[in-house]
Amino acid sequence: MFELLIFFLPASVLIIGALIVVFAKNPVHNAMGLVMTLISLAIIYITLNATFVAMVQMLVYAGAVMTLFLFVIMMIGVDKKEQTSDSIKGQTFLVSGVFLILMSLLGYVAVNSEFSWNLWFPAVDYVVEGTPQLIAGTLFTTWIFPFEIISILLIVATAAAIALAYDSKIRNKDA
Amino acid sequence: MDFLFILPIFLPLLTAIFLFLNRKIFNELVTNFFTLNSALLSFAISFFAFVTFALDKFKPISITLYQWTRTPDITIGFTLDGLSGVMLLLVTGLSFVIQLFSTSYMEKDEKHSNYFVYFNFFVFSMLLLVMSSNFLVMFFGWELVGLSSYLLISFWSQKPAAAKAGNKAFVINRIGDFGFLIGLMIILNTFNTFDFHTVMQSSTNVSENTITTISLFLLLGAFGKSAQFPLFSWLPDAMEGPTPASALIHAATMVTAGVFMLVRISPMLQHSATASIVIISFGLLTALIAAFSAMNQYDIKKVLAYSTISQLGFMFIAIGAGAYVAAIFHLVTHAFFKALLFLGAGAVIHSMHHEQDMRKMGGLRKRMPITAGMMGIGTLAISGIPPLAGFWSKDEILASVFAKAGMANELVFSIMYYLFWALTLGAALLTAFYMGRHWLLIFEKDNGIDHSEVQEAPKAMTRPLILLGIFSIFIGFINTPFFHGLEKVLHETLENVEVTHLPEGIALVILAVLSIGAGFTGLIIAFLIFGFQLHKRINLGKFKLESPINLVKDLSSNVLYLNKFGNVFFVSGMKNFSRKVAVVVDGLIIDGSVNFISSAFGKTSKITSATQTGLVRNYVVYFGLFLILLISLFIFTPLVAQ
Amino acid sequence: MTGISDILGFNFVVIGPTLTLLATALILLFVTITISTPTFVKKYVTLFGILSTVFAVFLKFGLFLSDGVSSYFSEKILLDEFALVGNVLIVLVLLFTFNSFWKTSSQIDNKTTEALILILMSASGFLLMVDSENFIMLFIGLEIGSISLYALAGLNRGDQLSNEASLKYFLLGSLASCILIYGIALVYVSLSISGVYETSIAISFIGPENVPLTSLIGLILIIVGLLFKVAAAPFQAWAPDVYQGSPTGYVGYMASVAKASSFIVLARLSAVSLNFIIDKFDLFFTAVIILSVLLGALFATNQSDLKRLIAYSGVIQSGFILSGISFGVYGISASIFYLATYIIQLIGVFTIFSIISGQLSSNFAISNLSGLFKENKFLTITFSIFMLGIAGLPLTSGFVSKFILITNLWSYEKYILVTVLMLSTVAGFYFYLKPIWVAAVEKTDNTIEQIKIQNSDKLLISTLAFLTIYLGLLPNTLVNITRWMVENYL
Amino acid sequence: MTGIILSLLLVPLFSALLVFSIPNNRKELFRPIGIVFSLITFTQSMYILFSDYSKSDFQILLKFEWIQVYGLEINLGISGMSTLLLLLSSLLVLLSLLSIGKDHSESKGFIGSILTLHFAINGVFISGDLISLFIFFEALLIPMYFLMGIWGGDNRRYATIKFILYTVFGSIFIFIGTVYTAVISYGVNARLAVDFETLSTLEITASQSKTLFLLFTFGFLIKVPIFPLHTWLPDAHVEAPTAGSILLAGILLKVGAYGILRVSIPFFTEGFLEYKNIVAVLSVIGIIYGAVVAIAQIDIKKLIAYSSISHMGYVMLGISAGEFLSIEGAIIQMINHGITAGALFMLVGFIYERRHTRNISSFGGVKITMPRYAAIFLFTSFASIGLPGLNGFVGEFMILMGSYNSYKMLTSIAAFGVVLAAIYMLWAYQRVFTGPLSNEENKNLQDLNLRETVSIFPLVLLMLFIGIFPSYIESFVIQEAGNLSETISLFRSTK
Amino acid sequence: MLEVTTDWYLTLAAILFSIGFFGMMIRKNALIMFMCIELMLNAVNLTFIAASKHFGQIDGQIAVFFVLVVAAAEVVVGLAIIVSIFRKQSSASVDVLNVSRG
Repeated sequence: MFELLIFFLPASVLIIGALIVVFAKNPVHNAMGLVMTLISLAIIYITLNATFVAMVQMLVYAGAVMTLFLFVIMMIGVDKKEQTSDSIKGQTFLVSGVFLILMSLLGYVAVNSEFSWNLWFPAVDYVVEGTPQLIAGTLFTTWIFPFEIISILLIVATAAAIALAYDSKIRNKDA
Repeated sequence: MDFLFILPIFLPLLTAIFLFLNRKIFNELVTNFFTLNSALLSFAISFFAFVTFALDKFKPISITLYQWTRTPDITIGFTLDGLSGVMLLLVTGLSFVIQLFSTSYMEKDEKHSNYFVYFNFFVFSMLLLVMSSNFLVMFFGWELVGLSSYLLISFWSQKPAAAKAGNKAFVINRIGDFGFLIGLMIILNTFNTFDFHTVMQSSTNVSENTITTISLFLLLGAFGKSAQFPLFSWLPDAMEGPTPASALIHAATMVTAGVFMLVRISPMLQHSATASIVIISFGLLTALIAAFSAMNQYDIKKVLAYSTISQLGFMFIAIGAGAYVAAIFHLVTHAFFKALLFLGAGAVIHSMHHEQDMRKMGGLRKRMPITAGMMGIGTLAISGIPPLAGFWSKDEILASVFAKAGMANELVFSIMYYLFWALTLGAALLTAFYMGRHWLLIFEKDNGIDHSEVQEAPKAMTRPLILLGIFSIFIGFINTPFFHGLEKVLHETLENVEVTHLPEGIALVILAVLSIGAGFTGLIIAFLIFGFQLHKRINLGKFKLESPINLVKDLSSNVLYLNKFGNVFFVSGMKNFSRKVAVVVDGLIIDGSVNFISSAFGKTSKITSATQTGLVRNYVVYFGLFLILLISLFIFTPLVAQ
Repeated sequence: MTGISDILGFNFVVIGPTLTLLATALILLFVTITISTPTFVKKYVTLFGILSTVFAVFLKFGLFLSDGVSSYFSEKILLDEFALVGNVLIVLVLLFTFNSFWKTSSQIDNKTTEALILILMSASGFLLMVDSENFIMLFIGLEIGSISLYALAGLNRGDQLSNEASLKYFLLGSLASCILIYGIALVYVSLSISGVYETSIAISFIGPENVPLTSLIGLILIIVGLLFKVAAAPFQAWAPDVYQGSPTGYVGYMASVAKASSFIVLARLSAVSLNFIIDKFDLFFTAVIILSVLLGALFATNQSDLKRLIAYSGVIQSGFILSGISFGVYGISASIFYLATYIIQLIGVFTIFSIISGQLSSNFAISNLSGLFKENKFLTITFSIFMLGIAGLPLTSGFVSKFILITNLWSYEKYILVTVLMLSTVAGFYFYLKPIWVAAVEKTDNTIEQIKIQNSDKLLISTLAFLTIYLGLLPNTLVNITRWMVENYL
Repeated sequence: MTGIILSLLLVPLFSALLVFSIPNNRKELFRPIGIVFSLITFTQSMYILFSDYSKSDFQILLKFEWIQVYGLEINLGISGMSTLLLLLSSLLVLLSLLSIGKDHSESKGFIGSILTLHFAINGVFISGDLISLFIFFEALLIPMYFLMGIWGGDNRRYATIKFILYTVFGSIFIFIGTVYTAVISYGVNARLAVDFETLSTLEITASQSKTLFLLFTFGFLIKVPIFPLHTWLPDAHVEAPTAGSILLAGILLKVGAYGILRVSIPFFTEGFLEYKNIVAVLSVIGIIYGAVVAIAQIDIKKLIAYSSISHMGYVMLGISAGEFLSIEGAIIQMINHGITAGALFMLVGFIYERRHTRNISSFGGVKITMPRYAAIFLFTSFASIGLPGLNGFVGEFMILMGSYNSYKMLTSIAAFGVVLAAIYMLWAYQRVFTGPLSNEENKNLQDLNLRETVSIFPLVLLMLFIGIFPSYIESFVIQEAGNLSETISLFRSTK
Repeated sequence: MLEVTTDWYLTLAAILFSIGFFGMMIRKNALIMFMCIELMLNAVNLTFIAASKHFGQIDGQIAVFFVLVVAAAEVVVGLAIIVSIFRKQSSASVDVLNVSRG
């Protein structure tokens, strides 16, 4: 019973949060919904023995990324109403259909996998705890190359952000 | 000396080329000199060759010039036998006489030399046709005479009517040629050769159906060239050309090509009863229609044109009756007196300053005695008055038809041929009538117009007339019931042909009397009406003949409305049809469907590219839709999910 | 003595090109930050970096010749024929587009270094992508490359179209990345592996008929993610908008590098991972190919913007290339040939566009070409050669590639595909000849502005045009190379 | 001989490049260069004509490897038929270069395009395998595109695109056919061998043969063009400049028939026997239809274009009858139509240069001001009509004689085309040249000058020569026609 | 008694992914679309971690790190793009940006 509760409680918060992200009109509410989702995800991670990932999730996502989001929301203003009218008639209808079908299909795909798992890749009995030691051990041996390479991604992101958002004219004005 | 007879064929061609190349340099005199001498020379050589040939007992001589194509083995070859020999003499002789006439007639025409170029070219083509030893060379000549007649008819092409007439002549001839061509196809595929000799020899081995088919298609060709019903309407129009040319082409030579050709294939023709009946019926029909139409024409040349058609009909009747010698005989005599009549008409026209309407003539006899006399001889000859040339030949035809009726083994055919004979006799009567009318209208009837300025034609014109007049009188004696000269000449040619012979004894005499009677009757009626003015002297009022006569007059002058019918149905019909095809079928249906495909593609493109809205969320929807499609594809297709 | 690095398969030659590019980028960054550098220094540093990369690729060849196909870095990096050809293609793209992206970058105020870094980094990302043996590695490489491209599209910030292009590219690209990584996750979740070869081994282990649906869907989603990058329909929607909006000088690079690397990866997937189950994807590939070819042709017919037209033509070409990749190994070699020749023509076309319209401009209507023949005959002729090459007219490489490809398809009995592809070729002649008409044929009074064409550009364009003709006349060498690529997989 | 074969390709190409490389201010050089080089090609073709090679079936003289891994080769060779066509193309290129007026002769692009076209045409006729045939077949489009597009009439855009799309649409069928053949050949020879020598020994099943015949023939028939696929031709002719029209009618139309004779019939005979009736019916419809539509035309060029459809119908009838004589006739008709139609288009070009209209109704009585022109036009018209003694007759005659054996009814209908030909040609002549000079503008027309006369004269001579001595030209095609008909009868007997 | 199996987590991830996709389809605000992308990436992460537990492998959790970094990098670039656009036309709605179309 506790197992169910510990799954369904964060799961329902997660879905509610996600729906808020999708449906809320005020960007701040959306961001809060996202935070809800991320935190409940972190809880689920813990139940899945991924404690370190859960921590990182809290820190990086719910912390840093969301701050960034909120900062931009504040910067470009929250008072602007979004244009909600559709340019194609019946789009909402279509989209809802797509959504429902896609969801059920993906769900079916996920559930359908059980058969083959049990045959070829049965669930293991032992528990692999995602502790920092274990993660570090793997990350710095077999995954060392991607780990180093991901730094390029960050450099690229930085360069891109500078190139796009950094305005030399403003800098010159200040100077 | 065998090759000698080739020379007259190519001499006119060489003359034509020579004159063409020097047309800018030579003046009229030089041109005349060359063309006349060449014509005389070729006639002399022909005569010499013919005499040699005659001395050799009319044994055919063949010469192969070169190979035209290797497969099938077709050669350019010529042959001299009785038939072609007669034609050779006829063509070269008449060509000389008529050229002599032309030198004066075409005097001071700005395209004087062109005329002689075309003329010589025509003579060449005609000789090619008659001297050919196989069907291909004959077809060459056949088409080339069409070409040269086109050139001569539309000689004064700045006159729209002349251009139109030339065109019409060529096109209608082409319809005939189309038949000829199909005939050639069947011949080649049946006999595998074009050589006359071989074809005729092996024609006995071929089924009658094939022979009939070949004959009928060749007959179509003959109809076109010889202006037989229903392809005759070009010949009256062709009178737009220079009159001497008409004399040669549309009276003496080219139009008789059909007759010539049918005689040439007579060994084949005799095996097909159907073809004979078709020939005789169409010949008779033509003879009657043309004679009827000639009765009410006022153009001096058109009367002669219809007369020619009618006389050609007689020749066809002869062929249909199996009297091939009679056909050739009539061809020869007709050539002379019709040339005479045409040249005479030419002389009149020349003197009248190119006036051709007979209603504006009349009483010219005193002004132009020689012409009038010579034309009188021609008229008598064509009417079949003995002992002039026409009598002998026409009488032979009539007698042959009669004889054919006697020979028929079934009563129905017998009656039919007797009917043919009677109708032919009627046509002969009509001939005499309209020819009498023709002469009387020109030379006798007084229309109250002053012709004091009209003078006798120059000597260069009258001399040929006199020459032809003499021939018209005496040429008939080459083949009389008493002296079968022409028959002997043609003997080798018609070796295996069953020729209808004249009835013997008293029957022949009675027939002759009847035919003479027809001729005289026709002339007398003509005289009564146009000379004696009978209808003015007696009161016909109570008989109320006005309207039937007017109807007949109307029908006659309009050629039974056949020309109008042809114009409406074929000429305008063709134009409208092709315009409709071009606009509706080609433009709307075929091209339209092509354009429709492209415009449909363009429209589809326009519609579909509207889906590229530029809105990200729409793009995502496409993404999603395709993802759904994909995943359901994998879930629900047996192909993928086993 | 084997150290830990040997066990983990450290080898710096194999990632030499990536490292060289990275080093160049960092040097650029460093010199720009520290000292005020004259532009020509940047130019030569970049050029030198690219040339060193070429050298590094040569070294890689040496390594391949001695070691053969092998994995490095704990099976994260793979050195095989695909990787080598991919490296060569990407480096060549860099080399050929250097002129135009350098000029474009130098025209962007104060952002030259950033632009250059972005380009070099994206190239290194795509290099990693074609080198990767692991799907996660693939994802990282793809992201490095793509993120730089998103930024490049928006670099001309004064232009609304450029912004728009950047945002659209980013949103849709991220979505595609999500789909790709979700596919990787599904493969991982169903097979507990995430590698190219591992997949193949796992499938052969459980038997092709037992492959779980989840992993099939996962693989499909991976492929979809890659198809997005090559703009195959129905994932083509971004391409015209992005091509149109991006600075013209960059589009050649953006289009060709993404296409080259994605197709190489797709080819490897098809030859290795999907080796045993390729027939299950038959319907999927057929649908994508037919859609690409038809939609591409339909949309292109209606275009008045030349860059959009080329984008849609790219959709068609993607269909063509994909058709070879999706069926058997011989087809892959044909597709790689096609890819190589197409990239040459693509770069040529965009180089010409950027010369005519200026590097930074976004819109490029067909009418911009009018009067080109009067102004510059060289550009007109080479432009015609490239367009005819793309159309597939004989005597150009486009024909040879189509011929080889169709021959292969026919031998696999893909008759429907052949029909559709050929029909689109006919339609293609309509819209490929349209710009030629405007440029060369149409008589017009309004001439375009005077075009100044540098010698380096002239050299570059004539090289590309020469290659197009040369490969059309004597394609033997390149065909041999592409055949050598797949020989091990026969 | 191999050198000559290669130079037939390279000399035109070289001359085109030479013309392109001459600076624009040496305008006077363009035409002489073109003429000199096409004269060289002409001489070379003559040399081949007088060698043994021209009298036999196709033989490959030169082959080199193209794509090694697929075993693809490029083969070049000649036969009697192709030599004749090569000669014709060199002659027509030469004469069309000579005939063009000043505004074209001083244009670098125009001369260059024509020479490029010459290169591609020569390529078609000397290619010895399907691939090179296809390559050159398509390469023809490029110079034609520019010729029509740049120097065409008002509606040239529509016509050019139609021309290109039609041809490309046809050529994809040839392309697929080539691919199919190559794949079949791969199964036997383990390489994509599609040279004519290999193909003649390649054994294919009946159904393959049928499919392949359909594919190839459909593509070639569009080029011919046959009846319902013909609508590109009138538009193309009307809009193309004179030289383009001459080459289009003179040679490009022959490419289709050449392809059928070279590829469709000898290699896919079974398919030919299966579908020849359809082709024959369509050709006969084309003969009559083209002639009927020609009657209604008001544009001289369009009239000649439709007459081309009619005349090429004869060629296709002869080919589809498959008899020895008919095939021989078809080949000869190809040459003859090339000469005649080329001459007619050249003549129309002359008057177009003077009056800038081709509308029949705006002429009339032109014979008075231009007697020499009228004479040559009439002469050529008669050649086109098929008057015996001129070239037009020879081919049509042989075709009709030969086809009659196979198709009695159809051939008889086809023969009616000669009547219609007379109607439309002579009617047009009548309206343009005869009658009084009604239009003021026609009163100052100049007769043909020396250059124009010289450029039309060889064609006139040829018309006469071939018409009178057809056995000479026949000797170059007997072998091929014989082989083709033998192949056909062999298959017919085994069927 | 129901047992929480891996499938549950996977289904949850699928639902999360679909919701993210749904958001992409209906929203016009670029910021919110980013958030939806974040949702989808998190769904992927959930899948990885569930699989990691199921197989007893740590690799799934490692993959999550990389996805995390990628997500962060994307957010940076995306927000930079939005800022750049905002500077130009003070709007972050994607639908305003449909100049290039067709």
